[in-house]
Amino acid sequence: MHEIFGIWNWLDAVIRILIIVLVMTVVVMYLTYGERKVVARLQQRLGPTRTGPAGLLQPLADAVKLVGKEDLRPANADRWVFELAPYATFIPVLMVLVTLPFAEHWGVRSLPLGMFFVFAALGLNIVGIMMAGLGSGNKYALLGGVRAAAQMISYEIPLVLSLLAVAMVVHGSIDGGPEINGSLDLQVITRLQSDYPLIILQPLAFIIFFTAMLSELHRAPFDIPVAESEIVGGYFVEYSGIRWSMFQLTEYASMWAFSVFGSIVFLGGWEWPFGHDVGWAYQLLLTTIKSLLFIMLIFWLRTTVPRLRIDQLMSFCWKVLLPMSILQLLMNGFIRVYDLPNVFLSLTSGAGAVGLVAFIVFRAFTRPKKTASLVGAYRQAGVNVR
Amino acid sequence: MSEKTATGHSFKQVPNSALTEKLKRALTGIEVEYRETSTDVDLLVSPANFGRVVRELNERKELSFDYLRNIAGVDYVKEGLAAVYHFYSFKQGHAVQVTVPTPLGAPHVPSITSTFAAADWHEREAAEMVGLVFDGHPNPKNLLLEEDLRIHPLLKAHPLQKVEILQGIEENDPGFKF
Amino acid sequence: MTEIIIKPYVPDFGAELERLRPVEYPHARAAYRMVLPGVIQTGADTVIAMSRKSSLWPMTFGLACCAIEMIGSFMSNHDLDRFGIVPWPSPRQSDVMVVSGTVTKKMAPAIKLLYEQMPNPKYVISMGACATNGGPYTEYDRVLQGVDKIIPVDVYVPGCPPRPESLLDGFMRLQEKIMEEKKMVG
Amino acid sequence: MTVWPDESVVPGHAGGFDTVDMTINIGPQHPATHGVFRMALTVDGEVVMDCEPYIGYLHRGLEKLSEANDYRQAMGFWDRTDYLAGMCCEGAYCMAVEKLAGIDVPERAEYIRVMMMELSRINSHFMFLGAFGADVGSFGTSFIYAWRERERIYDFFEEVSGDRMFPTYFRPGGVAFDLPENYESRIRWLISSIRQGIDDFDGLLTGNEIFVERCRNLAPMTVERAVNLGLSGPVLRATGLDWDVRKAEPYSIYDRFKFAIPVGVQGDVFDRYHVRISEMFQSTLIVEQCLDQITEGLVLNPNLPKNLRIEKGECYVRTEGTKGEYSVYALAKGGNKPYRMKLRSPSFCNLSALREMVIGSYVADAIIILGSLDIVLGEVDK
Repeated sequence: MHEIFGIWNWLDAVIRILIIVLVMTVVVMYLTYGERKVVARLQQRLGPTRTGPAGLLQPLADAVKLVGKEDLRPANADRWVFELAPYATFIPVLMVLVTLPFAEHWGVRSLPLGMFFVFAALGLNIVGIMMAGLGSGNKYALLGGVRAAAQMISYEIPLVLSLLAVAMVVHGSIDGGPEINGSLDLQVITRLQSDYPLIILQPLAFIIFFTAMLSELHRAPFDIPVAESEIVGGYFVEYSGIRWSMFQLTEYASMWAFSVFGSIVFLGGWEWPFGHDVGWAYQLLLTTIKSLLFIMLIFWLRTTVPRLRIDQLMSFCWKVLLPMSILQLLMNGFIRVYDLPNVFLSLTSGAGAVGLVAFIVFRAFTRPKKTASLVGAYRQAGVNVR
Repeated sequence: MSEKTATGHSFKQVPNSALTEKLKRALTGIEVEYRETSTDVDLLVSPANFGRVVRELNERKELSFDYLRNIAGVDYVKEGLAAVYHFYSFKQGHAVQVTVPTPLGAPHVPSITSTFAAADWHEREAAEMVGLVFDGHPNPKNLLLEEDLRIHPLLKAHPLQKVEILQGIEENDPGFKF
Repeated sequence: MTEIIIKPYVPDFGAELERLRPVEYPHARAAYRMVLPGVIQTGADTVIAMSRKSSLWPMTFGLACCAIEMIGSFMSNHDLDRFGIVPWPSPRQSDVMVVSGTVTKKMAPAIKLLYEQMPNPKYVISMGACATNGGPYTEYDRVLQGVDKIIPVDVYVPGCPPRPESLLDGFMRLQEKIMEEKKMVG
Repeated sequence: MTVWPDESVVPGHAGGFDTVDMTINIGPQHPATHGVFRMALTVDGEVVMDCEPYIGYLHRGLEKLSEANDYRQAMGFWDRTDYLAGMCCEGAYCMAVEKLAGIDVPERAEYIRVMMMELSRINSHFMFLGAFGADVGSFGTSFIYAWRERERIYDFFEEVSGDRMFPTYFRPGGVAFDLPENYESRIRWLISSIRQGIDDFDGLLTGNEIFVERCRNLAPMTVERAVNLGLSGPVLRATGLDWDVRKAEPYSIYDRFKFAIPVGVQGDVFDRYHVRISEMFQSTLIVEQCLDQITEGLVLNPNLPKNLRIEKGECYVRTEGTKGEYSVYALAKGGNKPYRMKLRSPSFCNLSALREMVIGSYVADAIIILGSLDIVLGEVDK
């Protein structure tokens, strides 16, 4: 593992972590700005344009204002749980960022069990949210915290299973080295996607990963713990000023981390078209483009799709996502054991993906959209019924 | 002029005169005075036999008033308070107004929440605004005013609030030349 | 930043008006005042005031008809988002309270409670004639003649209901006011 | 294998261990309560066991103040009741005064009134769609779609009468002044943009699988129960009873127009939403028929007394407001001030049925059921 800085191991790690934290704050600030601009554009209005040229200083203004806010703590909240909750939610996200390889050797630490470490870090996230929910002594926060816990725990299982299915399938050898048949190391996974991204092999795993990731981030149709129209703020309703901005930081950082992680595992990260031969600048460009694709999809979903109810969310996870991910694992296992060619992989997984999407879309058409008597009323009024 | 709608429900306008005949035949036993407002038939009923009149209106097949539209509390300063009810029947398509005047000292009217679930909030509002008392109401709390406030704003005696003139033109000179 | 602990405030309805009289909060001395030498303080004041000015987060607090015009001002025809003004549901994370609509005496304790929940550098825009001095409903005794009887108000927006443009102008006036009093608040 | 559970949620302690029911206060200030309405829900986990609605936070004394002002001044209070559709309330008030005083309205004014009332109805239904979309989840987008058309309708109102929300354009005895010259092309263009708006909403919400899944068979209501509870308007028509005051007891010139009454099947939240969307379509038909049949002539009754005095009179004028049967009980005892004006407000009556619909559903559904009733607090608290 040759260090960039060639000095003692821990000093090198400290410098890299500082770089990651710096890059993360800048990226997170401009993600908030990007979200407001994109969501505004989707809603036919202009995003922030007045602060700085085309509103570019807007995140800076928000950050400085939030720092300058008064720091309130409700009396009936127990002190330490309330104050440590934002940090407890932020640290797992930082841990996930540590293992992500942004370019050839640009990750902070490339762990042989990188993906496994990411799963472990995700588990801690729920502890912080539960602390915020229960600690702030407010009924809305309590309800938000409990909902968040139920949702994240149940959606982690399909997330993990779909990623394991991908880790199983990875095949090939790095420039003449030993034959690799499935690995958890993120560097190796990206290197082995040099001729085609893994999404072609595993479309069903990609769909399951994307939906489970959306609910891990409390975004789009699964934003039940943070539902503004029902429980006003979810678990961070009692936080104000700098603590609340820590929660926002966590939310956007985990969105960034997940999109980079998703682009590495499914879209080939910095490797796919011919990342290895060209320099590291091109690789960084590739990773950013692919993660931006994920982020745009998340923003787009946030503006258009209404919210699921808590029991629908749960039954969707347990009755649909879980069986499909287990089925995916079985198919992969069967193909790998009998050593069938890779094309079978994409066929079976593609059939699964088409089946899942058709099942959801089909339900929309079976429901009687136009009630019977309305059609009568339309015809009686001499209007052609659409 | 009845006219078929999409689901075949025909709306027919019953003229008031025909309705008064029908009511007279139905309410022969009860002492009721018939009057006519500019829009519909008005029955003047004393609080004592108001309960029987409502039961008749609701149960009789040819009347079948099943829809309570509105309860209005009116303050006739000298003759005491009065409660004005409006009923409508979907099957027959006719509407009736029932006025229940109450003597000056005892504004008591029997509550009809047992037959009409809609009466609950209407009666609470009338009780709170004009001071009528509906006997037998499930929870006679205040609806529009604060819980412990015992004032009846719609009484003629209730004063209006004096509007504050903020420029203080009357007391001293306003400090700027007009 | 000084820390103020707020005890849970249980409003008993029907209490008399004196208890709701507006209380002037002592302006907290900003921490950086003690630390930074004088010459940099003015710079820091301007930067903080400019950032506070350009990211005002109003609390979606619609009482009556003016609320519809307030929503109208957030929409695409008169977009308030251009000025960094994002409507925020909970009082904890918002800085401006736009009182839009008639303030009745039954609602007064709730408004006072919400005002106290907001973290300190907070401002109030009283939108519409009803919030300023009772509007067309002044003669009725259950209506409060103006919200400034219970909370200190920074900007009054005239009109019944004021057009979205006049609410926009109200926000501009508030931004100028923030720039003026940047020394005091810090 | 049903993906989403269709069986209705049975309240009661399924788990067996006894938990203390928590009361959640959906307080006067809440993004989904359409104004100042407080709902205290006793909740067992996520299921609502009991709901106690508190209203009166916007009680501005409409009836007391209309007794204190003379007939022409009181109209300012009446169009501020249903502040989403100002003209419908003005129409009801003016018809009550005309019925009391026996004034008749010229032909052209009747047509202008019907057109304005139908446009206000469309305006208010667009606000419902915007707010309902926000309750279900897509926070900003449904408002934006709704406001694109609302602003256009407001612009037309401003051209006609000078003010956007409360035009006070009606007078007892007709309408204040005539329409602008190009009203014909303006309204035709407005109708086409409204129909485009309805199609957008159809695509945005009705076609959306999650929206349909969340609103289908939620708080169904039978016809008998709805009639007994005194519901009216789209909430009653969603149960299957096609009762519309414009057809049942035609007032002004509604009997000259041919339009249908959209009716739901089982009275659940989706049917209420769908009845309102179809109703908007019907309103556009009415406005078009108005444009074809409008006649030239006076706009205000010429022989109106300078100071309107009404000796003795009593009337109960019922009109079809946007939320239901919006009627005025007027009592006159001489002088230029009415003796008693009572508003039968549809949102008040529909809201009294909220408690029954919400018990047994989830917290998230309680918000949607409240949204589907489409209440306006200015009308509820009078």
